[in-house]
Amino acid sequence: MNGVAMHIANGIVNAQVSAIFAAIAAAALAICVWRGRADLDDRLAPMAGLVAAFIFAVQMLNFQVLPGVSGHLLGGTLAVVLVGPWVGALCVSTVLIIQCLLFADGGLTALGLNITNMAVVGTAAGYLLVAGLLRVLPKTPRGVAITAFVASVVSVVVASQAFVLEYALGGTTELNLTTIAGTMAAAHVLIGIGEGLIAAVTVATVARVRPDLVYALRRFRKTASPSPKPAVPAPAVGGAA
Amino acid sequence: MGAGHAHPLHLDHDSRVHRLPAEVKIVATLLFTIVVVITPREKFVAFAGYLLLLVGVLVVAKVPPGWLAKRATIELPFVLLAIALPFAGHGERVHWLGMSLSVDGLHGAWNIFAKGTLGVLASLLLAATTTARDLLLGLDRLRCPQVFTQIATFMLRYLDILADDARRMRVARLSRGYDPRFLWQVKAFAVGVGALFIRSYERGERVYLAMVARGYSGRLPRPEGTGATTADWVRSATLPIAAGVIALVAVLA
Amino acid sequence: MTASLTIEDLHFAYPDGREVLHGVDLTVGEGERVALLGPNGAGKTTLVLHINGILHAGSGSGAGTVDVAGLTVNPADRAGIAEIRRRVGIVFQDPDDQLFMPTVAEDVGFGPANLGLKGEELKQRVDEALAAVGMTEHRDQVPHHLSFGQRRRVAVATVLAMRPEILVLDEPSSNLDPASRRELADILRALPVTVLMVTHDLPYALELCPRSVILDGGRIAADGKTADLLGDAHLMRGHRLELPFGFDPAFAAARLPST
Amino acid sequence: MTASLTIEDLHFAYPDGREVLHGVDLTVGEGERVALLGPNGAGKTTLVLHINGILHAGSGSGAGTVDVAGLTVNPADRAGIAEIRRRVGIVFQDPDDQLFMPTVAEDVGFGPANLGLKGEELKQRVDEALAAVGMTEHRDQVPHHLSFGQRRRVAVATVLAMRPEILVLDEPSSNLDPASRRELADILRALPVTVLMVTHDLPYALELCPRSVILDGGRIAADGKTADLLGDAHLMRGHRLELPFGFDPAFAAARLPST
Ligand SMILES: Nc1ncnc2c1ncn2[C@@H]1O[C@H](COP(=O)(O)OP(=O)(O)OP(=O)(O)O)[C@@H](O)[C@H]1O
Ligand SMILES: Nc1ncnc2c1ncn2[C@@H]1O[C@H](COP(=O)(O)OP(=O)(O)OP(=O)(O)O)[C@@H](O)[C@H]1O
Ligand SMILES: [Mg+2]
Ligand SMILES: [Mg+2]
Repeated sequence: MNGVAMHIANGIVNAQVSAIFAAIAAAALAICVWRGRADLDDRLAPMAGLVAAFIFAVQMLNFQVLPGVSGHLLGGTLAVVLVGPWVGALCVSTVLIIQCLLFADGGLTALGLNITNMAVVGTAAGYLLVAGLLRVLPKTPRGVAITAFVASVVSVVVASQAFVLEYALGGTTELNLTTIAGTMAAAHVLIGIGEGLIAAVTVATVARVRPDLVYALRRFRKTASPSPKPAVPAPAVGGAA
Repeated sequence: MGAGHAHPLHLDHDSRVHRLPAEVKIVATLLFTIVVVITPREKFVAFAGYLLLLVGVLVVAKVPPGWLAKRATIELPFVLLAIALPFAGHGERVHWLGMSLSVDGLHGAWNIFAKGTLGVLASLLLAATTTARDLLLGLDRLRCPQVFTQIATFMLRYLDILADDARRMRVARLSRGYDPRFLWQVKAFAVGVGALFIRSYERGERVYLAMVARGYSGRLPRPEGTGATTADWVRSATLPIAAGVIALVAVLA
Repeated sequence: MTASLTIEDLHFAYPDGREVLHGVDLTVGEGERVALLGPNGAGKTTLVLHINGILHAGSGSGAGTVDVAGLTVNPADRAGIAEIRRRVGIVFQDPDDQLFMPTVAEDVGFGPANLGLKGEELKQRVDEALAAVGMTEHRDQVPHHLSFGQRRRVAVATVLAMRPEILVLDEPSSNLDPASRRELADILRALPVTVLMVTHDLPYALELCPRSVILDGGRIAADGKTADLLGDAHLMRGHRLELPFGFDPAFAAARLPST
Repeated sequence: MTASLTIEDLHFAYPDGREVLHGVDLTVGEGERVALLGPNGAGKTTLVLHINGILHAGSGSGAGTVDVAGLTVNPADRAGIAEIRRRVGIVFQDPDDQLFMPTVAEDVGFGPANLGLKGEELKQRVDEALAAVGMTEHRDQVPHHLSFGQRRRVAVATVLAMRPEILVLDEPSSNLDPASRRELADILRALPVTVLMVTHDLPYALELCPRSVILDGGRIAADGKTADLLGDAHLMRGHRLELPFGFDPAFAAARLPST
């Protein structure tokens, strides 16, 4: 069977389940908007745009993983490391919305499913791993690169299993679920490795040249050398940034 | 790509569909797609009706059918999935040309094929008739949270910068005797991805600061004009309403 | 004379740790035209980017204060920064940093539109600014498809269109053809605004700015009448400033308008 | 004198349809130093980018031939193009177009490494080139964190390190401080290579290039001794070329080395 490219089209999952996941995605994004506003200052705004553009570009690379099985990169972990979980999820969903509206990639009615898988589940899994791994690994470019690699692989596989769950709930055709789950997992381990390599190289370069831009390192930097800049005033940013 | 203005799927000419404000087109496409998706899969006539509606839009929008067909191939992975379904599906089976096919799988294949194709065609028509900037403006007028339009604005801008910087780096390499056939292409790629990211980021950051220096506060100046008129809404509503009527008739019949 | 711009004890280091400004003090009076001279890497661009808060202590590390027309630059105070950015117009050294809209006319209109101008008034501002730099016929082109010098001219237009009180120009004359260079000088001379101009073109500084400041190694090394500074061969040589080939100070002095 | 560079009836239009070159003919002899003058948007950069096949009929639409040291530029002939790119070094107008490696030293070493240099020899080339432009102490910095003028200097070094036979420079002196400008002139004068230099700096052209060519509106408008062209006020004004403020032709002529 064919490993589905991660953008689910119209008609693969039925309308009721699509609607439920659209509601879930909307709720999750509302939380991200609320939490992300505080983060989206002068510096993070262009970074968020670039991360979105970068994800957009790498998503165009469709990988032939096995004969007849293809998939593409997701980019959730890269987003988490560079702009944090809230803005990261917003970046990935922006990419999905634009791809759906301007590039006919992914069904309009499946947008909720796609956002749930890639922007919410994928990013959340990536974030948990990044946060956990950076506790133990050194906060050096190499450490961040390893973190990004591992988190990418895991988050891609987890996101692919979210599709399996959705299909189990509302698949329009009955299929053997264990087969789907197995195939999806196998395909996405390979995709995850490709994604992990790109994420690791990118993050390592950024951490070396502009460590101040790596969101995941900010927490640790603050304790090391108190920055003279006052914390960004959260509410004031709302409309402007 | 002209600085976030056009995008690869945009057809740059004038038509009545092109002139409609983006927000009404987005809403019409969304409603149409929803009608398509909730139509029971065995109402074959209804899907034929939907296709006719899209052909109508295509004619009004002056989109060449061949152009559309070529772009629609992005749906191919799903067509492949659809072909696999009759073999992998469960339940009652039929035999045809010596193959054992699942009836549920056949229905499923048709379902994915029909709904997927109609959805892609509708989205392609939207993309062909709407520039990126109009789309963002439309989303803005539909009260899409500003964070999304802001990130999307930068994203489209950065796509240009990424492409532009990638091109500049390529020219610079070529001019200094780099021959991309060499084996260390992989290494150059690895160095290149990181360098491209940083470089584009810093350029984009400077551009952003220049925008801020000229009073940017998160919202591009709106072009003159007040957005969609009632007439626009009525005109664009014909598509989803016609689709709804077809669905209703098909279900009741 | 009231001060348009007051910089006090400004220090700055980039995030990678490179210290660039080591305590800069500078006061520019209202309506003055001052040239900022100095070798490559002296910190001129870094200094300029502090004037409207694009760089500040938080974007690397630093200290000191910058006051513009009585307002203190403080990035945490968003309203204040917005007001300062409305008053100060900066022409960046690299025109690619300045141009980002899909067409030349939209790019020039971006600033005035942010100031709230609309319709006919906006159009007129854009037309005026484009005419001033001689780019009217290119108004509908994509900025990135212009020649380098044309991009520089559009970059100047984007700032002129905002009618700032203080005009800060980072190497405005580089890559301009000689006639455009003179035309720009004419425009600047006619504007009743405070001008701070970074340049490596010493005759241009002499022609346009009665006063000059030399920045070297992140410190102000000299401040005085342009003619005096250019005449001091020892001082000049010490800061990698040399009069260009064929430039005759006596010849120039005779032609200098008596400002 | 054999010709280093022969351009015949070169036409070019960019993909968006804008016609830029309308039949350019130009021959530069071996070892000559020629200045290419002309107003903004004349097509100078477009012409320069044809010399090593970065732009060619296929990248827009065009016609005509370019011969470099006896080889015809033909983008379909990969080996030929590679050979031409080894012989021609181009310093781009925008240093950002030139620099792409993570450190200054790696960037300067990129070209020589492609020529097959290794180890000590490669290091020596890089050191020499960096020393020539005075950027040795910045060798391990990220190129994009340099000042504009420093980036320009590194851009020149990247090309010097390749020791090309023909050196094409697009506005090499812009954004350089006056001392660097003079040092660059000294370097260029000492190199036994053919030089084609685009510039808006007329005194610089006079100082460095015995011969000048004026390109305007995509056509060669004049070709002759630099001193003669600069002396022809009518011709100059017709092509937006004016002598800068304080430039005294008589004063300059007296100081000109008798080349
Ligand atoms: N983004 C950056 N990160 C780190 N260092 C930087 C950055 N930008 C500039 N520098 C360094 O700061 C110093 C001053 O740079 P600046 O751009 O202010 O010089 P400048 O006086 O404008 O020079 P030029 O005349 O060449 O434009 C230089 O040594 C440069 O290497
Ligand atoms: N990529 C492009 N696409 C379309 N038109 C272009 C492009 N690049 C340049 N042009 C146009 O070609 C003409 C010549 O440009 P070119 O860059 O060759 O000028 P130039 O002589 O180098 O000018 P300058 O002195 O300003 O550098 C200009 O009118 C410009 O608008
Ligand atoms: Mg500078
Ligand atoms: Mg040029």
